[in-house]
Amino acid sequence: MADTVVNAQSSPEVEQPWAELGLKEGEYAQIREILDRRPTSCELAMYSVMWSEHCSYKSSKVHLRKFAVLGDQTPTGRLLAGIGENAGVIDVGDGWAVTFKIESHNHPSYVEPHQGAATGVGGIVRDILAMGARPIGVMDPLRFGPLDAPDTARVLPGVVSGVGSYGNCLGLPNVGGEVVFDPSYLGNPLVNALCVGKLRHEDLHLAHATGAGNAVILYGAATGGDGIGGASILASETFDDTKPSKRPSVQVGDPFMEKLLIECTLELFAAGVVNGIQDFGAAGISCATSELAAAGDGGMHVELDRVPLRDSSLSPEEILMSESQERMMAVVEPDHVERFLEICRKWDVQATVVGEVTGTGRLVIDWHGETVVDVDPRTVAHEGPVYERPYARPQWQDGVQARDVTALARPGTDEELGRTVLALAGSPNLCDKSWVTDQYDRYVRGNSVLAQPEDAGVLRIDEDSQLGVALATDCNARFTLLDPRAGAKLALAEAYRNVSVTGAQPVAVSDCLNFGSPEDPDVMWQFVEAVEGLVEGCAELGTPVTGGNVSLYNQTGDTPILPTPTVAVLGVLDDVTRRVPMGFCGEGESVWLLGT
Amino acid sequence: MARVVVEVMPKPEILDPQGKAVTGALARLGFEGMTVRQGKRFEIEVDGELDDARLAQVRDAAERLLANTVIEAFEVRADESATPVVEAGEGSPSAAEVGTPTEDTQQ
Amino acid sequence: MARVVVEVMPKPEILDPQGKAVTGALARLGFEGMTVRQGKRFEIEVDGELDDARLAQVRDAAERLLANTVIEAFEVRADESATPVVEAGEGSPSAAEVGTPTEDTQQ
Amino acid sequence: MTTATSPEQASTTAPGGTERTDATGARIGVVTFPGSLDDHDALRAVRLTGAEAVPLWHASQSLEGVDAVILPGGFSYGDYLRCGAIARFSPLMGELIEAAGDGMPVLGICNGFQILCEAHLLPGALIRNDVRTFVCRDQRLRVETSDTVWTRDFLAGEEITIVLKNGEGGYVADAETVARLEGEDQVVFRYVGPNPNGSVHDIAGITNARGNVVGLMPHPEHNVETLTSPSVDGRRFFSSVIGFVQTLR
Ligand SMILES: Nc1ncnc2c1ncn2[C@@H]1O[C@H](COP(=O)(O)OP(=O)(O)O)[C@@H](O)[C@H]1O
Repeated sequence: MADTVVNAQSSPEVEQPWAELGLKEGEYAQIREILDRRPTSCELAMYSVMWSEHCSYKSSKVHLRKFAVLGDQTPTGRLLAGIGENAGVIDVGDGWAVTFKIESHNHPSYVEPHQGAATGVGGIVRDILAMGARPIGVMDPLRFGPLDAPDTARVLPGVVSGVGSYGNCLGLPNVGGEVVFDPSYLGNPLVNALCVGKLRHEDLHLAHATGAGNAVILYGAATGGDGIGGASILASETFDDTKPSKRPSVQVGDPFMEKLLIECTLELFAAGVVNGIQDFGAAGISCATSELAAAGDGGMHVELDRVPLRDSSLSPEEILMSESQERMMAVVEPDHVERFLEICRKWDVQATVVGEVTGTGRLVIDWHGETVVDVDPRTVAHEGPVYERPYARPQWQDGVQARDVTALARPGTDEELGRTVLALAGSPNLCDKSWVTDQYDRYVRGNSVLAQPEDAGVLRIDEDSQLGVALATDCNARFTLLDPRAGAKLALAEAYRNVSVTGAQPVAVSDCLNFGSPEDPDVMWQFVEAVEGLVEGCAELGTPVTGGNVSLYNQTGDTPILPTPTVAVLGVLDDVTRRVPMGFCGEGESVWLLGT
Repeated sequence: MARVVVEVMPKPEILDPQGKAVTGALARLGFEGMTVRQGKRFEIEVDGELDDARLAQVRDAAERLLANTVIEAFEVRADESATPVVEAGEGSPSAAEVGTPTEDTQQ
Repeated sequence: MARVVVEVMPKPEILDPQGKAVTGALARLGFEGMTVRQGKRFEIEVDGELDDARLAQVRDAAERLLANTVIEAFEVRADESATPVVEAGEGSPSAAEVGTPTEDTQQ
Repeated sequence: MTTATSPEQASTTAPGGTERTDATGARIGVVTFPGSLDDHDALRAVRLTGAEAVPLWHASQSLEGVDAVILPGGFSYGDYLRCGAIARFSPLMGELIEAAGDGMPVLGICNGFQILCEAHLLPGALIRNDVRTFVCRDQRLRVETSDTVWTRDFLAGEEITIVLKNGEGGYVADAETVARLEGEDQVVFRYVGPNPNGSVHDIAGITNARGNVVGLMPHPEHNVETLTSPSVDGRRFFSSVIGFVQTLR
């Protein structure tokens, strides 16, 4: 039997497994205070996922706010949507807009490289789709342990096949990325994925639930027991131990389903039947319902037992936390519901009305007629804990910086010099990456003007006007270790240069900040320095940060990864036929060296 | 509710590059003297009584869809084996019993 | 020379997109009430005597290479069945006997 | 091999009796299946080479009176089970099989080739690349015959560059079938240089005996613009069929 609100009111003394769910004692107390009672197990499930570092940005929030000083003005126009939305939206002229964002899927890719990387691509593509855009390309900055380490032989091919199979199957050209090896990533590879999409200005959609009486529709894949390790504690140990205690922590992607979801969603937008929309990322229904409701002006009522399940034994806590892939949630006016469902049927996409928008300001979730969640959605989605983590310049920083190239041995003879050059050219970080990039389709959609092995990817947006965008991602994490502030600026500068050498005007930045544990003051210092470095660099260049992702706790034991703030820069080309490719093009052209 | 298993294997005269690649990979891992052919296995939960007519339907389905008879051979059989790979249907509570000896499944 | 069969199936709690697609296709073809999960089948010709140690090696190989134990369960067994899918080894002249009733194979 | 160059053989180009609106232009249909990806590219290629591009939906029963049909690349039904195996049963395929039998030009590109094999409009099958990874590259091909409706504008023996991108592009067939294809001039394209996927006899594309149905793994629709590809050798696939359709007028 489910733990209802009534039940929670009458049994304040029940012990709840908040610690196992990753909540701190103070956080649990805060939840009790917000509710003025103990949470039901469903509420506890929701708060615990939504208040996790991953969803709430509780350690990084205070610093990410510094990006706000950059404003919403790009060199080509105002942002149509900025930080806080699923992805930033940039006006690129002629009524066109583009949206792009980079995200991490690091830990899942270590556990199951192929599926982890695949679902990482799937997740970022849904973010872009949810803005009302058609996804038009992907990129994948990757970091692995040493190439010759046995575990890299497991992780690398799996990650590459995962990125490739998912992106290829969606028909999204892969136009760039990185492959970098360093021992610090051995137990903690980085899989960052970027997606870019295009839309007409009027097609912009936002994630909010407004208009009492509007239907809340869940569509896409059925919900299974994916990625709900924590919720199983609630389901099996606390309330019903006949349930299977083993739930997969791994999510399996179904790119075909996602392709249908993309085409279906774009047709729903075109038909004008979508008021608000939210993709499903981490935290599944907990996230979609609370974020939609929190961003709206009313509340939401959901009947959880209407959610189509792949596994009928799931408890309501598990359904709320399931990270099953390829799902979306839309807010639809009653008059449009029939048309909405009809379009879903055309694409063979399952769609179910699971609730409606209300005027109560509360998020109420019922399970077989009984209320199991009754919360202010803002307290779940936005008003989680915020930490000012202590940070300090590490004691070892001076030592690292003191190491100096002059101490390195230099090739003495011509022969040694020759060997050194060859060794460098053949080293994993500098060698040809086509073993990776040949597994990615860079041609699909027919608009890839530049892709591997160019410095930046260039995609045509409009065949008539030849308007296009250029994209590059970069980060040299060894620089960032030496000096996180300068390293972040250098990452920005490199991506900025790679975009500008194609002939594009760089206009906006997205970033994926991959660091170790924020509870380690050394790491926290690296993080703060990197953020401030990015802010300074972006201010200098006049490019706002439109969104991004923070991935913390990337470490093996006490050893963090190299601080890796991956920076993505987007540029605009008014005429892609004038793009400048890498390399010498024609005989007789003169060669110039610019800069110092 | 009954379970039917359809096994589909590449015909012996048809190239099996996957099998060849797996054979090579096993050798590199130090597993000597193993030659592999790779095929597919379908477990079909069939509603209703599994009489001959129903089994013939499954065979028909296998021939039309599950196997490409240009390059593959298949076999259809009711699954009465004592140790099925999967103990019960989807979402069954016996999920934890999957696989035979537990050291095989490493959940 | 002995034959060992390794059957690999997606764990029941794991999404099986292929099985899902096949289930849908069967229904569209008019085969009602059939729910499919799709896995892999490996036939391994093992050189030498198939004693317990050798079988344990195959099990080890299955766990390390043939199955992804994070999402798949597997079973290993010596193949002594009377009607093997493939009657004899690669390139054997008995290819025509592949499959059960001959009308299934449609060569 | 008899080529479908005589008007009689391919006279039923308008099932359903749709009148042509444009007496000079060919109308070429491109079928979208769930999971098709290069359908837009094929439509663009058709337009760029001067024909009317007609989108066709897999669940429809009508070929809309087109003169020729392209089954585009992609991952129909996710490439689950076997590539093309599920799409082969789409409602439109019934119409298409009939029209192809009557001589309608049909081109299967990559996933389209796989569908044509699954539908037995072409012999053999395509299996996983021997390298076991997806392969995307600019591939050199030799055109082995210009005696099909899709290669009329090539010279036999000519070498061209066409994008290759697939995970399951290894062509296989039994020895007898391969011998027949070779003997009857039905091998249309062969890979030049290292074989990218383990195809028997380096076969990249084949045709039926009549020369109206052609399937190949590489993607000519990606080689129609200098801006986005290293060659425009793909254009002649489309100009070939347009020229053929015009001979029927
Ligand atoms: N994981 C990846 N995914 C896609 N493209 C990649 C990936 N890694 C590298 N590339 C591409 O390969 C090319 C060469 O990469 P790299 O050797 O890192 O070049 P550079 O040092 O000039 O950035 C670039 O076009 C880059 O975008």
